[in-house]
Amino acid sequence: MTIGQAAGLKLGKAVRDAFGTALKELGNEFPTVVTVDGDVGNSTRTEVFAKAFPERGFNVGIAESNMVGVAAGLAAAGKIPVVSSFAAFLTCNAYDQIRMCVAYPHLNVKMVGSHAGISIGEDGASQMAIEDIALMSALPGVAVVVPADAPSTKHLVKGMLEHHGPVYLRCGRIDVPEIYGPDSVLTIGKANQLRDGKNLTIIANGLMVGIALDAAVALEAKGISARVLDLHTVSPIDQEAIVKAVKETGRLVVAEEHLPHGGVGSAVASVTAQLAPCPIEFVNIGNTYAESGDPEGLLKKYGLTAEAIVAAAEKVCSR
Amino acid sequence: MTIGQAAGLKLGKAVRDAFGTALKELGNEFPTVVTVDGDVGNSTRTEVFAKAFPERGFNVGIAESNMVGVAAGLAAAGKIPVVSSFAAFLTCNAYDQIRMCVAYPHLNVKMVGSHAGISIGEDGASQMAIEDIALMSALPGVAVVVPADAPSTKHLVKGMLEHHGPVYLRCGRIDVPEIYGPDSVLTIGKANQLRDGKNLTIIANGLMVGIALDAAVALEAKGISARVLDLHTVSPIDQEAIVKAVKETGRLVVAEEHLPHGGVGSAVASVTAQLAPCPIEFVNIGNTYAESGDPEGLLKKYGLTAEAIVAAAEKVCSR
Amino acid sequence: MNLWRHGVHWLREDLLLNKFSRRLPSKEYRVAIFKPLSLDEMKAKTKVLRRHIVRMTTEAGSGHPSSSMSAVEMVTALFFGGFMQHDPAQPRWNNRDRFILSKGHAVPVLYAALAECGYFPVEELMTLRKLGSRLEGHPNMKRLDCIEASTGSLGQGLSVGVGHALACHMDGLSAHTYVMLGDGEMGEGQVWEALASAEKYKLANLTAIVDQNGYQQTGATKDVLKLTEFQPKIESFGWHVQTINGNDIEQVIAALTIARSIKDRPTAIVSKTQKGFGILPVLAPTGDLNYHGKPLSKELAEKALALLAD
Amino acid sequence: MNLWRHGVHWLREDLLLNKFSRRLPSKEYRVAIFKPLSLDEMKAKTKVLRRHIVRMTTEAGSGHPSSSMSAVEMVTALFFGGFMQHDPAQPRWNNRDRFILSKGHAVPVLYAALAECGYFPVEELMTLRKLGSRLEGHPNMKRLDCIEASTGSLGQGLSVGVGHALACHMDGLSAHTYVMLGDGEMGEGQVWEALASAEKYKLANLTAIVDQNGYQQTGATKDVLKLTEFQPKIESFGWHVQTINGNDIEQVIAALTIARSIKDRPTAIVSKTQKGFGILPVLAPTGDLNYHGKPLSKELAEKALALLAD
Ligand SMILES: Cc1ncc(C[n+]2csc(CCOP(=O)(O)OP(=O)(O)O)c2C)c(N)n1
Ligand SMILES: Cc1ncc(C[n+]2csc(CCOP(=O)(O)OP(=O)(O)O)c2C)c(N)n1
Ligand SMILES: [Mg+2]
Ligand SMILES: [Mg+2]
Repeated sequence: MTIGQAAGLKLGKAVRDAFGTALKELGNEFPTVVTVDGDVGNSTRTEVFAKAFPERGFNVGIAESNMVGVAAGLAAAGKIPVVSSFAAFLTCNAYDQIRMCVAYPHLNVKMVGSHAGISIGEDGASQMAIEDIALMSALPGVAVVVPADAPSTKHLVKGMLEHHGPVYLRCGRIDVPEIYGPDSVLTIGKANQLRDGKNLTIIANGLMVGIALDAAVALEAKGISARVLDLHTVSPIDQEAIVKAVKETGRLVVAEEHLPHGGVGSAVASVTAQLAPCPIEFVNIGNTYAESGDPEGLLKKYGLTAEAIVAAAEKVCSR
Repeated sequence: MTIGQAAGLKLGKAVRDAFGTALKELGNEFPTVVTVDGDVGNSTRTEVFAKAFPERGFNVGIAESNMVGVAAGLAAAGKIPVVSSFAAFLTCNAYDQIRMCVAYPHLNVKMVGSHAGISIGEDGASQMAIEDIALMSALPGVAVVVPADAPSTKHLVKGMLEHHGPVYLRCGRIDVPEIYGPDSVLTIGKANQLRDGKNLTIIANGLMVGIALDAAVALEAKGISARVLDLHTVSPIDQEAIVKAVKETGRLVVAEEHLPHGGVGSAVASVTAQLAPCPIEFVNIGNTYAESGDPEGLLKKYGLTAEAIVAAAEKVCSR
Repeated sequence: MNLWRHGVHWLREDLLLNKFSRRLPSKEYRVAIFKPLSLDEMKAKTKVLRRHIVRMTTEAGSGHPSSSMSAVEMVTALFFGGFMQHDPAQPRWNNRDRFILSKGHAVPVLYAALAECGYFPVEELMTLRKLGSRLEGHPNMKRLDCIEASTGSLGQGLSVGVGHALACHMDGLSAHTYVMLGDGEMGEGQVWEALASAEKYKLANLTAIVDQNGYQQTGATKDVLKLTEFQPKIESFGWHVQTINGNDIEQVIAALTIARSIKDRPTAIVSKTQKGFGILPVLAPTGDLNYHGKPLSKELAEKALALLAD
Repeated sequence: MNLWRHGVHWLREDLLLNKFSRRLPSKEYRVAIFKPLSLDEMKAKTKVLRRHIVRMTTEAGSGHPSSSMSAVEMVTALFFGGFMQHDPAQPRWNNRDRFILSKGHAVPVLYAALAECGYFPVEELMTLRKLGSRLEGHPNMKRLDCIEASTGSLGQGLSVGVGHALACHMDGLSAHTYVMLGDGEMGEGQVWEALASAEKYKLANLTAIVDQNGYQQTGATKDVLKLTEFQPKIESFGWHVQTINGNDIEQVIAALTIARSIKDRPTAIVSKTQKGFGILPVLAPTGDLNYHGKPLSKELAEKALALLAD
């Protein structure tokens, strides 16, 4: 994996791994946390928690709808359930249950989707969540959080457990570069500026943050100065940071591992249209399903590269 | 219902009624059309078709996931299945089946959601689809169509059957004013200008079109000239019409019976950000679930009125 | 804990109603909850609930009276027959017994029972489905804290019940969770997922009640699907199952008593009922024995109320 | 129509492969499809398929060989035992018998069979899961027109099969639809919805095969849920059910023959198998008898291929 190389970042753990470890480490501090799995705890890494706290881990089998309903019942009875599956199955297969049993009554359920995006690779489109941000952001009162790396995941998992109300946490499968240090502080709802710049701002989250930082380095070489904002929380969105970016840099590129509709790009575009209209270019997989392949090959084929961000930045600067 | 009064429109049938009648009338012309219901054919009005063509109507009970899968199988075997339920249950309860069995293989399934929006009234939030546009637009290759009235529904239902590939048709429950005449021609993918204006454009669809026309009349009285565009197709979106509106009127109000994220507003905002940045104000129900009540009272409480559009128009004109 | 179970209860008058309520309860409701009614009293109570159902849905001009009617004996036995231990003063008391109405459209029967228990004033029933009322068309737990689950999308309540039962079990609580489903609703696959998960965890503190009233929205349940032999199906999922006439309150009480005595697995009651039971003589002449999702006209309501008079 | 059913078939050499294919088929495949193999030939074919599975997943470096192995006898009998009538020259021929792999992750077994039938070249198997290959990690019907359903999200294939069976019935076609599910997959409620809908329409042209290999992703199926007694459950949904040893090809053939003879309702075969059957001596020493979703290392693959040599 070459992500983060240009920016001088070193490869760290996958977000899902950091999630599993963090959950286990927080297990004693949050004694009402329980996990509810749909037979993929070894993929989502809730297994790490469930092995450490066997009485607090439930596996209800391959039955995502029931899984979410059970989690809602546990929450209504005072637990903090962390319910997880592949992001595609959690968000798509149990959407009505999330809507009715979690979002509508605003129950304290933490929903974690692993294997988000096309970077999962060889398993192909059926296992890739490329619409989960659209779906989960369309739930009033649900916080939608997309960590960029392992260290920030640790913080955001704690933030998620402390937050009162439903949260969706999106995790990737593959190892990603470390962007944050162990002491970085991240707050749900507050975007994080990773690099300043004056010609444009690249807004990204998840896997795309490292790629955005690479792109910023390449742009610098071309004389374009790019601010990079980690928009780890998509909902509620940090309007202030976005407006500030527009005011100070004039234009935006939004990069996300998602399809165009309903993702970070359209959320940002709604904010700017209302508060600070400006040119934006969007970097995403396009309006398509992806396919099987190696993660790096897929990212390239579906346009999620530093080169694509550079091209978008050049384009937006020329508008 | 006072919608359309200011604009001098007369009340017509509900979109779901027009859909049911149109489907029946097209039954002979499209001999491979079949309906697949989830025990609400008397609500969605597919019953009208199924009574006329009893061999071609299937009711698989209260089981939306299976319903969509069955429709996909029928399509793969050469039928044109029209699968329907309340929009909330069709899109939310069977989302993974729509994703995997319909959108991903791009099968020729027509998906019809009745009872969309908060104007269904007394049944309350569980039966109101306020996120269906976000969900269905996040499916590559699925056309998303929202008719404004009965006459246009007739055209769009035919367009839907002629269109090769998956389509989502959103229908409302209540009677709405007639905006189109019997001879109006509508094409999936092409927005329809209902009224010209030079100070701003109001983009709306579904129930909000009549309300937008009322607002345009009120705005005219205030010396503000508003174009009104019926964006009956949300996906694929008519970029050309939107860019033209921005070029010619400078600013937009987007009005929809939906929550903000992933709806028509954010789709329009994405287009303008990329092609013609401009100020936009959004009229929608806000980031919330609604509640039980009479349709008119709900529309008022949740801000879907001509007054709300007028206020948004004044605001966007002052920006 | 056991004190509760036997009807002794410390009363805090100040907390007797939940925070939204507007008036103090009558003395009656406490007795009703903590001392089981006699059989005759319960039979009278079924009429009270039925009258509420007729009145509130006719006043609302929409709703599902027939779906509510079939469930009256079961709801009456649960709330007034000593099966449910709960406290209107603390609707979220953690060891309360839970009742989840998975067939949420039948919520008038639940509102009627809750009002009779004193959770809110009986007069509030007449606000059903009106803008601003907390008595929404389908149960909304966020707005009314005596509601255990927000339902209305069919098929979901049993899963929520499994969650409650698991939590109670973890916390060593004796609370029992009852979930009522419709026979049409049994078509939802999620119900069968929930049945399987309850079997796995041997949730003896969970009882599913299938209100088998023979109809669903578009017709007879046996015509829509052929699921109607529920007992062998649910038994094959490892549950203890009883089939009874659910409009016979004595059979209901007997079945609930047996259900509570089973200690090694979840229990189900297939409650064979009639949709619209109690007002069928009024519905029959309309030719629509299902009468799904329609309130009675003012005229029919008068007739029904006459039929249901004490 | 009947001509087809008895193996007589007009051949159009130009259409023998679908449009994506790169080479003409060998003579062999036509015989394989239209003239059933002998028992010995089928046993040999199971080894061929197993070798393909090992090779392609090890070459891919990911995939689900053990989930594929358990299903080899069933797939072999269906495709090479004369049960499936289909035509590589016209993959979408409307009266073809259909095979839907609902447990889509086991797709290597299907690719192996399809290649052996001549739908695409055997060498293409080695492109499994590589960028650009039509042999994706889960079946993608849009890319490969011998695939009947895009699966990979478990629980959905039987519903699609119901749709095919309904369409064939409407059109007066004799085609039969087979759907293979995993035992873990049976946890998905949608499967039970599909079972109920097939019962309603008495779809005798539909056969569900549960590949009960005893394991799912995180462990033994009997530990994850207690659904494992499938026969009474599926029977209670009105289906004709047989339980067999699905790794014994003679039992498989007998069961498929009986299934085809049932004319009044849908049929299911609970196929008790072993996950990884055929290479268990190679997997056993790893201590992981489930071996879910992992390819064999090159070294283990060598051992497995030796075991599977003719
Ligand atoms: C998921 C879902 N699908 C459809 C509906 C629409 N609906 C409301 S009530 C009903 C019929 C319910 O029948 P049954 O479960 O037998 O309850 P009854 O009214 O007979 O008591 C239907 C289909 C719904 N509320 N939820
Ligand atoms: C809806 C859904 N949930 C989870 C998964 C992840 N998953 C893939 S294979 C598998 C286990 C399948 O077990 P089983 O059905 O017994 O098939 P086997 O591999 O044993 O043949 C799981 C949970 C999935 N593909 N789809
Ligand atoms: Mg019923
Ligand atoms: Mg298995």
